[in-house]
Amino acid sequence: MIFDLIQNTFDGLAMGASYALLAVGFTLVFGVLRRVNLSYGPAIMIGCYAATWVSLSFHSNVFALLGITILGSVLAGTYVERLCFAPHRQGSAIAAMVASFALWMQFEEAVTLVMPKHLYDFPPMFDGDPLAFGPLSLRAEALVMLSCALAICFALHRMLYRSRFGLAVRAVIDAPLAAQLAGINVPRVLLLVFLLASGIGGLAGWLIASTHTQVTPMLGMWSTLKGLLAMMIGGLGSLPGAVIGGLALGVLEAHSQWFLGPQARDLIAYLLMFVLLAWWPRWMTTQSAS
Amino acid sequence: MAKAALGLILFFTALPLLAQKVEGELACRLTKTDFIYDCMIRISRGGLPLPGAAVTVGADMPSMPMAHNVKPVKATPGKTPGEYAAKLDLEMLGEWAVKLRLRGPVNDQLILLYEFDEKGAQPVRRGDRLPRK
Amino acid sequence: MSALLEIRQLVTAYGKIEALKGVTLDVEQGSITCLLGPNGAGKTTLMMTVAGILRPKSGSIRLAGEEITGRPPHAIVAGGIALVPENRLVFPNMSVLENLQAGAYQRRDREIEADIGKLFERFPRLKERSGQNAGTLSGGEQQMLAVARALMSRPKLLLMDEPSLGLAPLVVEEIFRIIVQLHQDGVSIFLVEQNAHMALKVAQHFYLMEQGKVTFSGTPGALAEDEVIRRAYLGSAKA
Amino acid sequence: MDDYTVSVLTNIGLISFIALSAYLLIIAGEMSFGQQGFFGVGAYTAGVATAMYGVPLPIAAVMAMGAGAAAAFLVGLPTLRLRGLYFAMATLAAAEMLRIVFELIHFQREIDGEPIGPDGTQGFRGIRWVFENGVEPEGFLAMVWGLLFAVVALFLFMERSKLGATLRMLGEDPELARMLGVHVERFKLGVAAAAGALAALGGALYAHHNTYIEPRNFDIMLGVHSLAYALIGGLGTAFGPLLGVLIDIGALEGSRVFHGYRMIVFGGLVAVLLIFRPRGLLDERVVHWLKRRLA
Repeated sequence: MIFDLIQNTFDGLAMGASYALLAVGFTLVFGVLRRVNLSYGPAIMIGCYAATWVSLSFHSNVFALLGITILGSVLAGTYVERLCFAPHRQGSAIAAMVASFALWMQFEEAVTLVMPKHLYDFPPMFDGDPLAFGPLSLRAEALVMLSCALAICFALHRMLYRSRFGLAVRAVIDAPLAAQLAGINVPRVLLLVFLLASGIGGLAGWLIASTHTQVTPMLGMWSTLKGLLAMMIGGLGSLPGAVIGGLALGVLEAHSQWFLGPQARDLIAYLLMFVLLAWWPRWMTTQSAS
Repeated sequence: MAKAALGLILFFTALPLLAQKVEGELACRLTKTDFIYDCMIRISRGGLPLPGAAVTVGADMPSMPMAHNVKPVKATPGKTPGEYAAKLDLEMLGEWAVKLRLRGPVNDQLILLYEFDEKGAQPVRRGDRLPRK
Repeated sequence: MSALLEIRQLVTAYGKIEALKGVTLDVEQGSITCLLGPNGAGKTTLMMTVAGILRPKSGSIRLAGEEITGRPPHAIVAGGIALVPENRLVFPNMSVLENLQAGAYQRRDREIEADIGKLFERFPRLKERSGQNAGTLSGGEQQMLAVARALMSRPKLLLMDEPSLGLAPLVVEEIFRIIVQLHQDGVSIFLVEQNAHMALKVAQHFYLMEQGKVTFSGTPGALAEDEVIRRAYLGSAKA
Repeated sequence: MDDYTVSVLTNIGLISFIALSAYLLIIAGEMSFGQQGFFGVGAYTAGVATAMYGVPLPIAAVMAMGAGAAAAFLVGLPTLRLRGLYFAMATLAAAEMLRIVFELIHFQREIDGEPIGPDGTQGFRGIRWVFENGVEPEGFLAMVWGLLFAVVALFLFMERSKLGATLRMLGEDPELARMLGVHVERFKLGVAAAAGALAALGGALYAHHNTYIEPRNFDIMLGVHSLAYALIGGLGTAFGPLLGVLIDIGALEGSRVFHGYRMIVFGGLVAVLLIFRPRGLLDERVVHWLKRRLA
């Protein structure tokens, strides 16, 4: 029983590491633009599908696919930014959200047109058994993912507080009009932030695909929903919060799945999101991106 | 009078038949063209083949009802009674809710959930919603 | 010799409503030029248009003979115009030092640190608070920070939109002292001001704007002599 | 009319209910990403009523509307004070919860030796009231469109009334509405409940048109489509959402010109229209112009 609990926690942390990575990218966009990008996951899916296509056609190395995945996600992200976020910079946040959903539909259909199978194999990151700790086991991929999430969180923090670009990003978050008047090219900063987030998303997508050794069109919706949930649990707009939120979501899901089943797992996750939004809105909305 | 009696008798003998469940089954094969399937439909009532029905076959995507449907086609009776043949032109692989509209001996509609892949179609078995694990 | 800033027939509209209906004016090199006018006359719209935040519908803006109409704001800052906006608009969650660094965002030279040092000499109170978040400063300090931030871009022309708005009289006097100092250092200044009494003491040229049009142009002397203006802007103006 | 035309027209009618439901909330100033949940509540309620307890469809539809209104009321209670994005995300979470609840419901009765009723992810088969009562597809189509016209007429009537003016004021400037003495919270709850009932009515009809429903029918796809219909069709009149549905299902899906590419075309159309016509094709200005023309 106690081993089950610990093993579940391990599994949860492993899953949570991917949620954390997804949430970091999501949070970066939300924190800076105050916009929800529903196409975040589908753009990652485009990256993963591009890599899968390359892998099927050229049998390339799994680590070479990392570059393809990131490139694909960034290109798809650029398309999303140009069509959904740049035009609505001054306009409604909801319009951007709906537009990003419209592109989600495009991505999903485009992917199934080119690669119609429901499931494709993705090469694994490592061959071999999970690491064993007595009766417990943990997959090495989970450790890689967790360290990536922490490293990216740390690097982003450094970037925000130590670099010229970071200064510009914080200025844009703080007072967009003043940032323009200070000579900061705000549209460019926003685009770069968006692309950075897409790149992080691509890395997350590659890690997830090579851990689960498969890609499906569901990956898009899954990434968006999990990233969104983890971001909210972490307090909407805080980078360390996103990592903690992702891990918390993973552990919560692992335990609720074990005790109550897969449906209850999703139900509890959404319930948490609903409760957080409905009853602590002030806490949720006052956090800044730091 | 006799006609009415006959009608009544027919009506009551037909009742148990009407109450019997109509069932459908699908066997599909992907043709050379993408997403076009040759399908054989078997329809039975109370376990017995049901010939002579006018069958129209359509399909819906479960996660986008109403908006994503396939133009229905009329099925033609096959060689064996209760068998009907139709060509389905789907838009993509994956799960479809095949809709059989029956007229003639029965007026009914059957929904069959099938997963279409690059060979043919299998009935959907539902488990966990997410493809992982 | 053409003026530093030349604005010709400038029209800016919000949807169908024209806020500027063909504004023409000049700001001479090395001058303090002041724009007066009632609320809603389009003064802030003019400033925002020159700074590139608003796009004009027609007309032209030239800086030192170079056409800058329709350029994005960051390019205008790079070209040498800095705006100190209405209500100050500092970066409230960034430190005073970071505010200044942000002001130098366009620059790539090595003198940024030195410039910050000079500004701290000019505004000793900002130096004392250099690590503090700008949002915690008083109104006057924020105004100084906004001016200092604008100066960090080394502008040829400083635009100031109502720098005295909402400040205590003593602070207003200090702000105007700074304006005079900057002018003596060779910065050209284009000032929007409601406080005509203070402006009369510092500016060399005046424009009056009403309902999106320039209705008066002249020296302080001519302004003081104009009966209508005197009644409207000096007679009841608060000191 | 051939079968296909009838089925496309029926679908257009059915989906218009949920598009109108999204529209009603948008003009009151709220974008819900969760109307599909209430559509589902309506479908399940009416399906259980007719297929398991032999309730006639008209009564079942009224029950569905009640259930939809109650669900929307309960969801609205804690969420309606949230602003824009947060309301959108909260309603999305609520609808996903409802969908998972449908997955968890296993509630069946033996009818004629067959278990009938919702069976979790296996769906709910045999909602056959329409067939058992000999309603032909054309008849059902007339029923759907008759109800739809009644709803649209109600909308048009409301928009001319004081209620409509209050509604639009609420959408544009809730603070002004509050100052003019409108009970903003109470009013919005009422609007949310009405929108829930409307979506549920659509769901009830959909369940009987299709004879089969399953939780996945009511996922986020349906909800965002309904929003998109209202947004591209236009927020100036209740005909707007109908136009949106007509463009997508009538022109893009029905014509089959974009067979296999429809989502790409429709997705692009929505994104581009949101840039150039943020309040849709039939926005307030066009409607005003049309009214002057017709008058």
